[in-house]
Amino acid sequence: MAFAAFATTTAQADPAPRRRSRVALLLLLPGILYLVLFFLTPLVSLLITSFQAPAEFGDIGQYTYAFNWQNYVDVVTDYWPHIVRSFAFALAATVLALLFSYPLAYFIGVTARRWPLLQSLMLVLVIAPFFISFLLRTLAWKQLLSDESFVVTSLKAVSLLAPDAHLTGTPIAVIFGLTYNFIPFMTLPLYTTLERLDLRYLEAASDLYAHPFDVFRKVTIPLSMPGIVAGTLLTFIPAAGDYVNASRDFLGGPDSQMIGNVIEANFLVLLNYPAAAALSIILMSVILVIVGIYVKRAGTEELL
Amino acid sequence: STGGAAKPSAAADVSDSDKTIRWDNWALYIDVDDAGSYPTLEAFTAETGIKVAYTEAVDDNNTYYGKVKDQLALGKDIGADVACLTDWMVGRLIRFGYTQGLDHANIPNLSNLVPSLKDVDFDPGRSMSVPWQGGFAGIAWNKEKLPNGFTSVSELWDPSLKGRVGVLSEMRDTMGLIMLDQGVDISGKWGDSEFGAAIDEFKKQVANGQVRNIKGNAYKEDLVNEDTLAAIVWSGDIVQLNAENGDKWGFAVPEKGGTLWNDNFIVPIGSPRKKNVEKLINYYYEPEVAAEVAAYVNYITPVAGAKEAAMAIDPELANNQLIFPDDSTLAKAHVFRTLDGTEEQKYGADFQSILLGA
Amino acid sequence: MASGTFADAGADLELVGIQKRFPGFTAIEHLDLSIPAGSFFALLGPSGCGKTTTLRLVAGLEEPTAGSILIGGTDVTQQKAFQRPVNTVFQSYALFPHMTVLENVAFGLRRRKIADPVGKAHEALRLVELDHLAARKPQQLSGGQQQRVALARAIVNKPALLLLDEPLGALDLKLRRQMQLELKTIQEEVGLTFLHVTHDQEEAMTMADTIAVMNKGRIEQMGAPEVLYELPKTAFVANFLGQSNLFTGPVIGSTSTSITVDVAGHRVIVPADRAHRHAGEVTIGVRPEKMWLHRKAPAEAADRNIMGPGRVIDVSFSGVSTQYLVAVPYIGTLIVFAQNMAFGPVADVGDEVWLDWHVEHGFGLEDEPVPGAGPRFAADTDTRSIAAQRRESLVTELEEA
Amino acid sequence: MASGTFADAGADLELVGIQKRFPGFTAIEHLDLSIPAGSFFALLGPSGCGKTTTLRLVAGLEEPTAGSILIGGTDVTQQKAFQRPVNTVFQSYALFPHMTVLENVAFGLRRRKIADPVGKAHEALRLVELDHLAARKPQQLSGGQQQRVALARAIVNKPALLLLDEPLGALDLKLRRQMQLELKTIQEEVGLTFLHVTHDQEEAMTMADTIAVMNKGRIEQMGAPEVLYELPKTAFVANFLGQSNLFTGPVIGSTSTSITVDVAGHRVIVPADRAHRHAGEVTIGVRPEKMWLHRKAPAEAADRNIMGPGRVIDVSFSGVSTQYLVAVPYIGTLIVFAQNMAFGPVADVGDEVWLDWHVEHGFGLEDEPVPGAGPRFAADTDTRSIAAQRRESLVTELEEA
Amino acid sequence: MKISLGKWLLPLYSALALLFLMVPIAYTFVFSFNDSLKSNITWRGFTFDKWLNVCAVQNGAVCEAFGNSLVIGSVATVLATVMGTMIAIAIVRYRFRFRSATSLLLFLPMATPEVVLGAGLAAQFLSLGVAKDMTTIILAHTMFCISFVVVTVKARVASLDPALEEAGRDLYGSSAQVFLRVTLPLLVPGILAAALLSFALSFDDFIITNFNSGAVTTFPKYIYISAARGIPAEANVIASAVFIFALVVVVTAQVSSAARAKRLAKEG
Ligand SMILES: Nc1ncnc2c1ncn2[C@@H]1O[C@H](COP(=O)(O)OP(=O)(O)OP(=O)(O)O)[C@@H](O)[C@H]1O
Ligand SMILES: Nc1ncnc2c1ncn2[C@@H]1O[C@H](COP(=O)(O)OP(=O)(O)OP(=O)(O)O)[C@@H](O)[C@H]1O
Ligand SMILES: NCCCCNCCCN
Ligand SMILES: [Mg+2]
Ligand SMILES: [Mg+2]
Repeated sequence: MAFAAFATTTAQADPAPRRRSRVALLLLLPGILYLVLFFLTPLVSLLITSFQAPAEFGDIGQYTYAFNWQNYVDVVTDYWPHIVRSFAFALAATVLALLFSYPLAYFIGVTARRWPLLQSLMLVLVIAPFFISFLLRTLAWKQLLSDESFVVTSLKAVSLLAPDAHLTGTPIAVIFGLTYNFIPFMTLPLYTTLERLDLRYLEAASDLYAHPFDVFRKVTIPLSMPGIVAGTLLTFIPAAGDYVNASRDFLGGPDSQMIGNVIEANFLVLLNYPAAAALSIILMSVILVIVGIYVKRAGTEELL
Repeated sequence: STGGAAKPSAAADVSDSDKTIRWDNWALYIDVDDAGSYPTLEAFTAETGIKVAYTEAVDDNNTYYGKVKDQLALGKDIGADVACLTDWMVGRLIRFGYTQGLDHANIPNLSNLVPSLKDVDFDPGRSMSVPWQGGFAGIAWNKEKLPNGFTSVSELWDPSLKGRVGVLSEMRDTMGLIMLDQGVDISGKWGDSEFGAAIDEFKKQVANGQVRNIKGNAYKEDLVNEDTLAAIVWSGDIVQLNAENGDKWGFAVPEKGGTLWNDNFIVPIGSPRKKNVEKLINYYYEPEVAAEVAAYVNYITPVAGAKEAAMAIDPELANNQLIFPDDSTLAKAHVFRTLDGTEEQKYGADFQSILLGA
Repeated sequence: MASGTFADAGADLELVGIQKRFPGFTAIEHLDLSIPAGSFFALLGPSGCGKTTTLRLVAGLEEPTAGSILIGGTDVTQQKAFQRPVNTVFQSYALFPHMTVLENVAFGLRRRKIADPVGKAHEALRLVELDHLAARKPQQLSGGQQQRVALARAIVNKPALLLLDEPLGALDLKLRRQMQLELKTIQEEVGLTFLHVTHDQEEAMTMADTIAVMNKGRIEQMGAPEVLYELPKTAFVANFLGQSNLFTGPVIGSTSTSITVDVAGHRVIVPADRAHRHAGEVTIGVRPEKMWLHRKAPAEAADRNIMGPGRVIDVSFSGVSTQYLVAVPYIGTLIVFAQNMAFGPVADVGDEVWLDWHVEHGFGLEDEPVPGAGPRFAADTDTRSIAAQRRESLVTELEEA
Repeated sequence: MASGTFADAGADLELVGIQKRFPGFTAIEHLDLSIPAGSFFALLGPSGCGKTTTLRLVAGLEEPTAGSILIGGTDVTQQKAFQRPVNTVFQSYALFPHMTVLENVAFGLRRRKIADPVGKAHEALRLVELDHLAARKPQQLSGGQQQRVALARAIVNKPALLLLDEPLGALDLKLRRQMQLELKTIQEEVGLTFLHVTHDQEEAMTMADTIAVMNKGRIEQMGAPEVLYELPKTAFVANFLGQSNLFTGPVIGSTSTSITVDVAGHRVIVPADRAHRHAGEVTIGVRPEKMWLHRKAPAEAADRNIMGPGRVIDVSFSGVSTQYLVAVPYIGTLIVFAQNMAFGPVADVGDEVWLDWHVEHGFGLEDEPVPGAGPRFAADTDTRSIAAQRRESLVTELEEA
Repeated sequence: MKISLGKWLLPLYSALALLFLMVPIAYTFVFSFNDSLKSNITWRGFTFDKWLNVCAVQNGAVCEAFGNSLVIGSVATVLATVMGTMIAIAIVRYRFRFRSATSLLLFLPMATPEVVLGAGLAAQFLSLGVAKDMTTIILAHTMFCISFVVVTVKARVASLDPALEEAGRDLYGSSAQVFLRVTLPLLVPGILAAALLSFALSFDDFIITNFNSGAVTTFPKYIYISAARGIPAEANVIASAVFIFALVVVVTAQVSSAARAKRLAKEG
């Protein structure tokens, strides 16, 4: 009996009979068609746009169809620091969010199991930021981290911050904002795996002479890998493409602009659509490559 | 991904049946009372029965344009029947056919437009645009922290202000002020080398962290929370901020000159309420109304006769150099010359690349 | 034990006055237990009686509310699980799903930095004949194979004390018997102390040197399997460890060597040294295989108790033996086993039969007399397995989420 | 059967030439089976032999690759599961977790629009003595209770044929025995045809009228429990259904009534009508409980086969009986059971003993002779439970994805 | 040394971490009571006004934006949940060709940064000459919600014991009945979770909305635009109200289900 209960929580039985795939087709059709129409085709038109060239006698923002490879070369030459910076910021935010979230998720998912009410209450608080607009939260931080704020003056008072230094408009603030905003995306998947973590494995490890630290390193971490992978991806991907935190109207400054800001500026201000499209394609490709390698190496390919 | 798309055509007018106007404008650009309502607008509604939804939707010409351009290109409604944008941007909109021709017959008060603004290169004969307010870009500073004040842009680059200086994302104002500081006549003939020199200076100040941030009208928030202590700003805003926050800031047009500009009413191509807008323009061209707005916003009114009307309200007002500049003040103010499409693209990109920190 | 050495031999285990309370539930009332080194000790009892809890206390996975635990004479009550010279084969195996079989087995060795963990792990796997699957992940093994890996993973550490929590529960009978033999062999080979938890009485009896029968957090009786079986002290033991025919009645006579009980008019004699109570209402019993079935009334004899006539109401063949249910008026239904030493049943349903058994084979319980059999399905209403409980709590949790 | 009527009585089931192939695996080679109406039929076999598959084919949850299925004479091969007059008690119970116990039981009645589903469901719950828990959700029941609900849910539909897939697999021995009794009683009461799948031979033997022993997708032997037990046809049956002592040797003489086999020098006689092969190398056997243990060489007798001397190498007490392992030179280890009709073992480890058995009790297999015993753990290397296989295929799938 | 720091460290940390997560929320809440004029960044005194007259400011622009967000969120949620659930069932329960291509197609939107999604779709609408309004926002939101629905529901479908559906069929349920009475009810928690997630994602989306909204203002877009000139305290009011509403709903649900569980435990 115990065994049966155990089996159902880990691997699930093989899917039911694979019957007539006509039903499958009917089930898939609307959604897939939808995605083709509103995801795939835009992506293709973005690809086409990325090769356009300025119209010969055109005004600002006017382009014609061409096969202009140069766009890619240009944007990389102009904006490679932003590309690097975006991934660096996203990486930093991901790592920070992971470090922040893991103990919290562990507490909610494992320690608090005995108190379901506390558990769900804490969970609510973790997802609470979702209910207050992402932008409002960020603006709140902008004020809370402004030069004359309690935070900055205190940091200066204890010499953790140089007297002429500041937080808003710097990479630190942007990374901070990214971290803060994506913490729920990190905590939730971690929580889901940790909540299902079978404590018997931990007991078995400590029975086999593993020091609590070894138990954590050798058993808890590997077993929560699916959550770690899901959480890091759900943080890293949107963070790399984010432009709100780094926006100069939010937490960013000129030296902390990310690729999202560049794409936005090219799309909306400079009206350089090919450049924006080329950057989008580059961003997406790099992310896909990173995700591919990461997921392969982490050995959790069952993302979807 | 617009090719040389065909110019859109204007929407059918429903003004006679639909007595509303949606007006997009900059922050700090209209009179407001303590309850948060707009006295002149309320009077307008009382007079004409037309209700006005006034939105401070414009923070920066470029971002505003970015937001509405696709709709404009399709000739669709952009969510506003009238918007007030700066000369050069109005020029672009007119070039692209994104604005509706104004029926001067519906705006008899247009005769009150000051003569110097009656004919502008981007809109000869004012067939598409009518000035709303004008102003200077100059320097503002936090008087509590920096009691000495500023007379030149170079003073902003003082190391003691590192990271506490703000500049505008409006290229023509920020670059204009720097070029003027470098001795360039921005209304005259200048080219890549002059612009390049100014860009280099600007780039240096951004790169070394002197400039804290580069913003549109949102710069005022930074001044208020004191992230910036001195900034390149728009004239009238400071007076309004002072009114709200207790005379905290000083303002000056630099000795070597500031920029002078106008923001203009335009009716976007997709708006079906041009006639209502024409009534609105006509209303604001009443000298008394213009004076009332000017008295509040402290920008230069383009309405002749407003000064006299202001006299009637408060004689001191008529001497306010921000509203009714005299020749000596105007001598320091310069209009940034009109750029052609190629220049606009190039200089815009140069400037933007600094905003992006590239 | 965190050093790099092995235990040379099994150690003895002593539980002194152990009590364990969970919030809202006392799983163990008061437990004293002493297991000599090198023995194979079985803890037997129904689901929910506290077997797993006892084991977890010994392993250090649970802290006792009161009492102390000594292993090889050392008080380990304050030691953490990873410090105790004890290994467990878990009820659910708990093989690490992210490691290969080999790495699972080598885990404990690596933790203690014992030389050549891989070599030793292979050796242990060879012992359970699974070395060819060393590179697999646990999910890729059958239940029986997983069980053997769990065994190898524990044994490879040569613990002074090996705890086995129903390690055979998931196996089918055939495999189970094989594994029992195997376990016993391994225990004899390595000479460790085994503490084996089970609810299968046959398993306990065939494997263990000593059995303790647990019920509701207490030990009801403890001793060698034969002793427990032949001379159960309580009705619970008499019925849990095999089946029994129990009778209740007043003692109507007693000598120094025997007592006589009146069971609904039948005079039944029980040896005095096999009866725990010698006066008043007592419950006495006899094992079904000790009873003889007669087609005619057997002759009265001083050394035999006779019952009957009764009627056979069920005959059920189970291979080795045949079970007869005999209804005797005023007494109830009795069970008789007869080994199938010949073909076909001795009696058929409906036959009138007499039963008798040697006086020597009767026993008298220590219990207050029990009134007849309980309701048909009484067994599982108050004892519930942890698995079911866990599931339940999981469900409530889910509903709350 | 989608109409609103009940089956009046059990129907008979016939499987004709059934074959079932899964992608890459043939679960059932060729199966012919006929179960008379009203009988309690047990399908017995090791894990993975195809029992569940057979059941699913009958229930209509799986389509046969070849062959046809007849219920009550009607070919139902093409019918969908919900159209067949068949109900199943699933191995995992498969109670609907989102419905109360009552709604679970009423489910089938409602689907068929049978009048008063609630009343009938209560009635069925009363039959399994769980009516007081009608309002609970399945997760709030213990394993045994869930099992009974599953039973009620099937029985309430009065199906012509009730399929039971190891419904007792999850219960502990005590409860299991109770439930066996219960099931048997219910079957007799309602008179339905039961097809019961199990891998517990004792369960099959005590409950079923007829047993079919399955191995690797084929039926090895089928018949009444006693017949199967007393006269197994193959070594598999001889060992799966209880234990056997098997010997191999050439036939060195035969009469019309018996054959004589030379087993490592011992002459062993088997009745001709109990031997399936009468010439060449043959495997013969005898059950351990049919053997007698002697401390002295018994006198030669025409009707007894004698083996020995041998030495007792293990004595294990299991309550009702004691098992002796006796090593006989050149022959191997033999198993002998002796019912504990007295206290203490008949012989001790190390004793020299002789064994004999009545010629009538021997049997001769149909198999090609098997060479000695296999490796110690052979049993589960080729038969593996679906669960493990499913998990495995899942793992490969994941790896591929 | 029985008093281990370890026992207290984790709970303490968790409490502090949650406190940290609450900081900007508390800030937003507090400043919803600020008697602010135009910009709401310096404290000017306490007032209930903004709560009492949320829709008064700017002709109710805040409220209109909020209403738009609700409508968009609801419609997109329904669309995405229906289509996503269908896909999830198909993926788990059926084997079909292009299965891995389908999985990839579902994964891609999640691996694509929002700017790219937003910009691509905007470019597409423009070149097709589709004007942007509520519909385009809904189309965009539905698109990025589908994948999240699939992931969430898929997990539920996969953990559904196929034996339950088989039991349904065995008990005379036709395919449709089994789906309606067994499969669907069992999927409900997963579907609800997916719908909730969709709604949250849509309600809080800014980047994609910004590219595809035309003249329509959603709540986040309203905030973005106002960020430049100063967020009115009314926005804080709405955000705080949404937060409190959600909190109350979730907590009530928790408490009542805990009470129910306790009651059942007592009965049992
Ligand atoms: N953490 C716990 N909290 C509360 N009660 C518990 C806990 N763990 C066990 N129990 C209870 O203690 C009793 C003994 O449980 P234990 O696991 O020792 O039983 P068991 O004899 O091993 O049963 P099984 O044969 O089913 O494994 C049970 O009634 C169980 O419900
Ligand atoms: N869907 C399937 N695809 C491939 N092989 C299968 C499938 N279902 C069952 N099998 C295989 O068919 C064989 C028979 O399986 P079945 O479930 O009938 O065994 P069983 O006798 O019921 O075993 P157990 O006692 O473990 O329940 C097994 O080897 C199993 O792996
Ligand atoms: N607060 C009103 C500011 C108006 C600024 N208009 C833009 C001028 C650009 N030169
Ligand atoms: Mg247990
Ligand atoms: Mg099976």
